[in-house]
Amino acid sequence: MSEEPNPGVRQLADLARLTPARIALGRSGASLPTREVLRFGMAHAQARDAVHAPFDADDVASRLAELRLEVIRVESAACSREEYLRRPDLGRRLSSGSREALTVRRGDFDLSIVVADGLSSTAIHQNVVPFAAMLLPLLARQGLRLAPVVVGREARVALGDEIGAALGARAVAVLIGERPGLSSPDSLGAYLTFAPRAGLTDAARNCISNIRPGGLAYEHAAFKLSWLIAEAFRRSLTGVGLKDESDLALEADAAGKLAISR
Amino acid sequence: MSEEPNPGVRQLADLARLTPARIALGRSGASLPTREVLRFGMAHAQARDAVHAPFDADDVASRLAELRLEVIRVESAACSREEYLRRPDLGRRLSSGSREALTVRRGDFDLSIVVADGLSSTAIHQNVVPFAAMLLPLLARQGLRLAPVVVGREARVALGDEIGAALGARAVAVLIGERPGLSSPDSLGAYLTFAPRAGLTDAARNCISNIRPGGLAYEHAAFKLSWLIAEAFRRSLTGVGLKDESDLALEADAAGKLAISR
Amino acid sequence: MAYRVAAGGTSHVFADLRELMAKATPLRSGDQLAGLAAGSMQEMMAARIALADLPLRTFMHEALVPYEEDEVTRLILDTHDAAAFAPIATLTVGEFRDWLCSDAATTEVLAGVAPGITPEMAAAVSKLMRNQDLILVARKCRVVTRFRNTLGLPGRLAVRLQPNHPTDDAAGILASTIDGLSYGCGDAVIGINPASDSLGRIGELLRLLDELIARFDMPTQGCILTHITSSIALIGQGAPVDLVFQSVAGTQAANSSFGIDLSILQEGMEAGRSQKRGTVGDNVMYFETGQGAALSAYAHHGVDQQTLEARAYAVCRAYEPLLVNTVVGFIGPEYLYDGKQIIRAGLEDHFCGKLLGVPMGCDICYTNHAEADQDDMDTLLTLLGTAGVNFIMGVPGADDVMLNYQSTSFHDQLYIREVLGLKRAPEFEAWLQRMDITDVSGRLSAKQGGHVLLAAMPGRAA
Amino acid sequence: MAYRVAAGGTSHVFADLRELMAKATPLRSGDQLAGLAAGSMQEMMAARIALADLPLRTFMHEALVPYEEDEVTRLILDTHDAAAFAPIATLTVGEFRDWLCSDAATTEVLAGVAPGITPEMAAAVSKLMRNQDLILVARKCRVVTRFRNTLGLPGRLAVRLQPNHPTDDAAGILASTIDGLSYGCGDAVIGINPASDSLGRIGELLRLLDELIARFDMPTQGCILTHITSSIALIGQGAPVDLVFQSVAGTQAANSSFGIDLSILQEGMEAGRSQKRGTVGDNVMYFETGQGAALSAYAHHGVDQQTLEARAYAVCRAYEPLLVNTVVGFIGPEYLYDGKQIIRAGLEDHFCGKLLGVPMGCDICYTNHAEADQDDMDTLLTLLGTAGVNFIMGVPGADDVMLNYQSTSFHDQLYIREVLGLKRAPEFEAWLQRMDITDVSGRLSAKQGGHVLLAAMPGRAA
Ligand code: B12
Ligand code: B12
Repeated sequence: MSEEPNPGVRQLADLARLTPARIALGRSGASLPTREVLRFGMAHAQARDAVHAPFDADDVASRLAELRLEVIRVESAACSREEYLRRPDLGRRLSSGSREALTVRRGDFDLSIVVADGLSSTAIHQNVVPFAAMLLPLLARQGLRLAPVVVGREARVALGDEIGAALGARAVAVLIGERPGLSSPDSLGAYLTFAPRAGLTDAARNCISNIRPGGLAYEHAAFKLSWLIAEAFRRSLTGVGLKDESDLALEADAAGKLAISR
Repeated sequence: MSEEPNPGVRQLADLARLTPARIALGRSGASLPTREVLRFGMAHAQARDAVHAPFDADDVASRLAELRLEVIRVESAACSREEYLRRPDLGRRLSSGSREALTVRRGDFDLSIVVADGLSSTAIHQNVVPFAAMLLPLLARQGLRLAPVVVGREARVALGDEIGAALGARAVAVLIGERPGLSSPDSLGAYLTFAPRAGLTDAARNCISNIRPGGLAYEHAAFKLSWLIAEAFRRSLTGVGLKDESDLALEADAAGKLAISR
Repeated sequence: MAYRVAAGGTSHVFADLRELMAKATPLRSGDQLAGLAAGSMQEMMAARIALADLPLRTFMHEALVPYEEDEVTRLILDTHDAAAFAPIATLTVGEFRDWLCSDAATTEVLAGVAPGITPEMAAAVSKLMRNQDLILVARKCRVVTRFRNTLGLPGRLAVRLQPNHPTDDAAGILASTIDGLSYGCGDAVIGINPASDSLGRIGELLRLLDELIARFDMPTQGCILTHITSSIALIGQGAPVDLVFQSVAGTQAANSSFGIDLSILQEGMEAGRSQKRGTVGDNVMYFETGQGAALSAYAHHGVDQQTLEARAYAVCRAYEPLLVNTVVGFIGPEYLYDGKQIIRAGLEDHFCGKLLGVPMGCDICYTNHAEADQDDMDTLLTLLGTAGVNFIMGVPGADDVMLNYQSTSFHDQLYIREVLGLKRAPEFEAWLQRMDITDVSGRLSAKQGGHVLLAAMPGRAA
Repeated sequence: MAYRVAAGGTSHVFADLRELMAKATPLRSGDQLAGLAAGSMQEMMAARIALADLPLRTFMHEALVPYEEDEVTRLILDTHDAAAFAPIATLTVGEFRDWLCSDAATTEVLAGVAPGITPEMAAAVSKLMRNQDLILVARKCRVVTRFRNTLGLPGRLAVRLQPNHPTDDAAGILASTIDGLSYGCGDAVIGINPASDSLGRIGELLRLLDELIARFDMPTQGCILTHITSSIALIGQGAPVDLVFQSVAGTQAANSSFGIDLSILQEGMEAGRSQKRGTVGDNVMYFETGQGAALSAYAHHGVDQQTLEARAYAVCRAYEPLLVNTVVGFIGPEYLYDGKQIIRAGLEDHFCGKLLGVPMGCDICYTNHAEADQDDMDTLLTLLGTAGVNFIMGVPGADDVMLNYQSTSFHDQLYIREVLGLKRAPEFEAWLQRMDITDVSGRLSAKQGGHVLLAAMPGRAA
C-alpha cells in the first residue's frame, strides 16, 4: 500500500545499483515503507550481535602462520567485552602478562604488524589474511625487517603504540576491526604510527579505512599502506604532517608499467 | 530573579499552609523556579533511597513483642530487593521454609495481622508500632482470637492470603509500606481480606491508605480497620461488596458518647 | 496455527498468534515477567517480519483471549463494524502501517475506519511502528468529546486538575484546586482521588466540587475517582456526580479483580446520564488504564501487556467516555522498567487509543522505584504534545502527595503550550479570560486571577 | 576553593570548581570513565544546590583549565565581552536559570548577552536545567548565518545531505545526492566524509560538488569533511572549496590530538574567505564536535565532558561558522551509554551552543555498540525540532555505509517538518519549488523532481 512510484521516482530507483547506501527506498506519506523499517531493524539486530561476536584468535593466528609469519598472541588490560566497551583506556594498554611476553621478543625491527579485534572481530576473520597476503610482498620489496605479528584481543588502535615500543619497532601498523555498520559489519581499518610509544595521540598516525570487498579493495589498500610506510621512513613521521599522495605514485607506477601485484 | 509575586499570587502563597502538596511555587516564565527544581530533585534522590532502605525486621519484631504480641518472622520467595522489584509474583508467595514455619502454628484464629515491608520499610519502622498500639484495644473489645503477628520481608499485599490460610485465620489484615512518594516516604497501608487463601484478587479486599502522622491519623485508621473487621465478620465478606461507612458509626459512637480510646 | 519465518539467516517459529504478537513487542519488563518477551533482537525482528505479512482479517477469526471465556472478546467481536472495516479489510498488518502513514489516511478517513479496527489490529500495527510513526499517525486522529466543554479539538490540549490530599481535607483540596486554576488548569476535569473509601466522605467531596464549579460558573466537570459501585450508590443518594470514574483492564478476569464487569460499567454510564448534568454533551465516563494491570491480577491469558492495554480501550470505547487516561508509568518497574519503556508505552497507548476512536489522555508519570526521572517526563510530554494528546494531568509540583508518584505539573502544561502553541478547551479558554487568569493569547496574566479565585476559600472574600 | 553544602541531611564537600561541575552533571558513562561522576543521586543534587549559589562571575577568575596551559581558556577569557555580560553579571548560576526561563530573556536580549557568556557558564546553568528548560530556552535563541542561503531563521530547519560512500565513488555519491535532493535535503550543506585521505581524490570530490551545484544553480554549499590542513592545501592548489571543515574539541591538548590549533583554524577561515565563493554571506566554517573527544585523547584536565563540549563551541564561535554540528552519539557507549544519555547530551549541546551564539545543528545518531535505537533518535529529533535546532543530517536510510553509524534520514526530516511545520532555508525552498521537487506548501511533489535531477548522472539526459 505504499504509494505507487511515478516515472521519476522509478528512475531514481535505478540509481540504487550504484551505491550500497539505502537510496530509492520509496515512502509511505512522509515515512519509510514498512518493508524498509523491517529490513533496517533486522540489520540493526545483526550489527548489535556483530559487536559481540567472539574473536577467534586461534584461527586468525594459524591462518597468518600459513603466510609464514611468526605470531604472538596478546591481550589488552580489558578482561571482557563488556569492560572493553566501557573502558577504552584498558583496551589501549597491554595486560601485564602480555607486556612481558613482548619485551622478551624485543629486537631491531622496522615494522610491527598488529592484528586487533577492535569493534568487529568479523572484520578480522574475513579480511586480515587476504589483506596481509597482498601487503607482505610489497613490504618485502621495501626490504623491511618485520617483527613477529601480534594478534591482540580486546584491543584499541593505541595498543599498537605499546606493542611497537615493546618490540623495538621503528613503526607499527595496526589492522583493526572498525565498528560495525548496518550494511558493513566487516570493515577493516589500518593505522600507521611512526616511532610508536605509549602516550601518542591520533594526530601522530595515518589511517586507511573501509578495507573490505565492498569497500577499498585489498590490493589498493595494501598499496596505500606500503606507500605510507615508505614515506614514513623517508620523512621520519606519520600523522597530519603526512598526506596520502599514493594516487600520484600509483599513476606514476602505472605509467612506468610497474603494475602492482595481482 | 524569578518574577516578583504580585498581590494575588502572594495571597495564593498563604494557601500553601493548608496542604502538603507543592502549591504556590511561583514561576520563572512558564517554568518552575530553580529553587523548586532543586528541592524536587533532592526529594527524588531521597525517595529513591527510601525504596532500598533495609528493613529492620528484628527491631520491628522486638517492639511488637513489647506490645505483648507473639511474633513469627517470614520471608517471601523473592531473595533480594532487586528481585522483589522485578518479580511481584515472588513477593506474593512464601519461601518454602517460611511456609512450613507457619503451618506448624495453624490454629483456630479470627484474625491474622501481617506486618510487611512492601515498598517502604521506613513506613513500617515509623508507623506500625504506634498504629498497632491503637488497634489492639479495639480488637480486644471485639473479643477476637489473634494469630501470632507475622513480620514478612520482601512482601506484597497478597502474601497475606497465603499466611492467613496457613495459620487458619478467618481474616487477614496486612499492614504494608506503600510505595514512597516525594513528600511521603513513610505511608502505611492496611488491607483486609476475609477468608484469605492464595489466588484471591484485590476485588476481595478492603484498603485503608495513607496511614501516617501527615496522613490518616493512627487513631482514625485503627477505628476504621476495626469497624471493617467487625463488618467483615458480620457479613462474611470483604472487597467491593463492603463499603466503608465507619464515619456513620463514628458519629453514632460520638453521639452515644462511646468515645474512641485516646 | 504456528508462524514460521526465515530471517537474518535463521529460521524462527512462533507457536501461535499470541506468541507472535508478544515476541514482536519492543522489550519491556512486564512481558519478561510474564515469560512472553523475545529472547533476542533478532527474534523480535523475525516476529515483526512475520506479523507484517499477517492479514488484518486474521484477528476477526483468531481470538487471542477465547470468545467463550471472556466478555471483552465478545464485546470486541460482536460490536465490530464490518462496513467501517471494509476499506482496510484486505490489508496485511504491514500494509496497514503503510496506509496509516500515507496521505490517503486523512483525519476524516481515519475517523471512518475506527469502528472497524479491533484493539488487536491496533496493537499489532503499533508493534511495527517507530516512535515517529506513532506520533505522526496519532496526530492525524481526532476524537472530540463534550460534557460542559469541548475536548480534543486540533491545536488544543486539556488538563485534569488533580488536587489530591492524603486525608481528603476540604481546605487542602481547595487550596490545590485554586492554585491549579490560577495556572489555567482544569478543563479536562477537576478530579480527586479520594484517600478514603467512605461514601460519606466521597459525597462531601462531590458537593465541594459542585459548589466550586457553580460558584464561578466554570465550563468544566468534576469527578471523584472512587470505585464505580460507590459512584452508582452516591447517585442513588442524590449526590452531584458529573463524571463516573472507573479503572478498567483488557480482560474479563482483570476487570473482575477490579470488582467490575461490563454490565456494571453500563449501569454506571446510565446512572451518570440519568442526571443530565452535561451542558454541551453527554460523554459522562472517565476511565483509567495502564499496561500491567492484567498481568498483575494473573489475568493476562498469555497475551502481551500492550495488546491487553489496547483491549482496555475497546472496553472504554463502548461507553462513549469523555476522557480515557493511560496512567502509563503508574504501577512500577515490574511492568515498565525505565524511562525508555515508559516513553514507548505512552506513545503506543496514545496511538492505539486514538486509532480506536477513544479520547486519549495520558498521565505522564513514574514511581520512585522505577528507573526514570523528570527528564523522561519532559521528553514524553513533548512527544505526546506533538502527537496531539487530548489531555494530561496537572498535579501540584508534579508530586502527588497521596498516590505517591510523580506526574506532570501546572508548570509542565505551561511549558508545552509555550513550545507547541497549544490552547485550552475553547469554553474554558474564554472563561479564563473572563476571570483574568489568562490574557487573550492564553498566557497567564500577571494576577493569575488570584483575588477572584481566593474568594472560594472558606473565610475569605474577593 | 572547596565547596560545602548541607543538603538532604548530609553534608557534602567538593574540592574545587571542577569537581563541583562534574558532580552536578546528569549521570553519563564518560564522566564515570574519567572517575568524575557523582557517586549517588543525593551527591549529584547536593552539587547542583551548591552550584546554584555560585556567582556567574566566579568563572571569570577561576579557570577550570589553566589559562597558562591552554589557548582555549585564553581565547575564552581574552575575548570575553564585559559589556554584553553586564546584564547578568550579578547573578548566581541558579538565578541565571530563572532569568533565562523568564519572559525578560527574549530572543533579542539573549542575542545581546551571548558574547558575555562563557562556555563554563553555559555548561553550569545547563546542569540545573531539566530537558524542558533546555528546549524552552534554546528555542528562544536564534543564530542566523549565511553563505549561499540563510540558515537558522525561526520556523525553519535545514538538512546536511550526507552522501558518503565506502570508496568515495563519484557515481555512488551522486546517486545518494540526487536521492537526497529529491527529498528536499541539502540546504545546510552537501557534505561528504571522504573515506580516503588522498588530496587527489578529495580534489575530485570538490569538483564533483561544485559542478553539481553550478549545473542546477542550487542555493547551497558543498563541503568535503577532510582535515583542515588538507582543505588549506587544496585551496592553495585552486580547488573549489565552499566550506572549510574541521572537528574541534574544548582543550588545546585535545585539539592537538586532532592535529590542529587555533592558528590553523584562523588560517583555514582566511583561506576559505579568500575564495569569496559565498553569495549572501561569508560564514565559511563548518565544525563538528561531540562529548567525549577530549577524554578519549586524555586531554580533559579533570573537567566533565559536557563542560569541555561547551568550550568547543567557544572555539567555533571565534571563527564565525556557518554550521556547528554536535555529532552526539557518534563515538560510542564509553562516553554516552544509552539512548537516555544521548538524548540528554543532545539537548545540552544544542542549548549551550545556542546560548553562546553558535549556529547549532545536531547529528542525531548512535553506534551499534551503544544501547540505543531508532526510537531514541525519533525522540531526540522531535525534541530538537521543538527546540529549534538549525539543522540535522540527511543520511540515506539513516545508515552511513562508510562511517558505520546510524543518523537521521531523508524520511526523518520529512517527518519532523510534517509534525512541527518546519520549512527549509528560504532560498533553497524557492529553488525546490522551481525544480518541482516540492509544491508551494513545501511538501514533496509527486515527481520529486525526478527527471530533472537525474540529468546530473553521467550518461543520462533529462
Ligand atoms: C498501585 C495502585 C494501584 C494499581 C495496582 C496494581 C499493582 N500491581 O500494583 C492499580 C492501578 C491497578 C490500582 C487500581 C485501583 N486502585 Co489503587 N492504588 C495503588 C497505590 C497507588 C499504591 C499501592 C501500593 O503501594 N501498595 C503496596 C505494595 C507494596 O503492595 P502490592 O501488593 O504491590 O500492592 C497491591 C495493592 O496495592 C493492590 N491495590 C491497589 N489498589 C487497590 C485498591 C483497593 C481498594 C484494594 C483492595 C487493593 C488495591 O494492588 C496491588 C497489587 O495487588 C495506592 C495508593 C497508596 N498510596 O498506597 C492506590 C489505592 C490503594 N487504590 C485505590 C483505588 C480506589 C483503586 C481502584 C479501586 C480504583 C477504581 N475505581 O477502580 C482500582 C481497583 C483496585 C482493585 N480492586 O484491584 C485507593 C484505595 C482507596 C481505599 N481506601 O479503598 C488508593 C488508596 C488510591 C486512591 N486513593 O485512589 N491501584
Ligand atoms: C570514531 C571515529 C572518530 C572519533 C574518534 C574518537 C574515539 N574515541 O573513538 C572522532 C570523532 C574524534 C574522530 C575524529 C576525526 N576523524 Co575519525 N573516525 C572515526 C570512525 C567513525 C570509527 C573509528 C573506529 O572504529 N576505530 C576502531 C576502534 C576499534 O579503535 P579505537 O582505538 O577506538 O579508534 C581510534 C581511531 O579510530 C582514532 N581515529 C579516529 N579517527 C581518526 C582519523 C585519523 C586520521 C586517525 C589517524 C585516527 C583516527 O580514534 C579512536 C580513538 O583513538 C572512522 C570511520 C571508520 N569506518 O572507521 C573515522 C575516520 C577514521 N576518521 C577520519 C577523520 C578524517 C577524522 C578527523 C581527522 C576529521 C577532522 N577533519 O578532524 C578527526 C581527527 C582524528 C584525529 N586525528 O584524532 C577518517 C580518516 C580518513 C583517513 N583515511 O585518514 C575516517 C576513516 C572517517 C572519514 N572518512 O571521515 N573520528
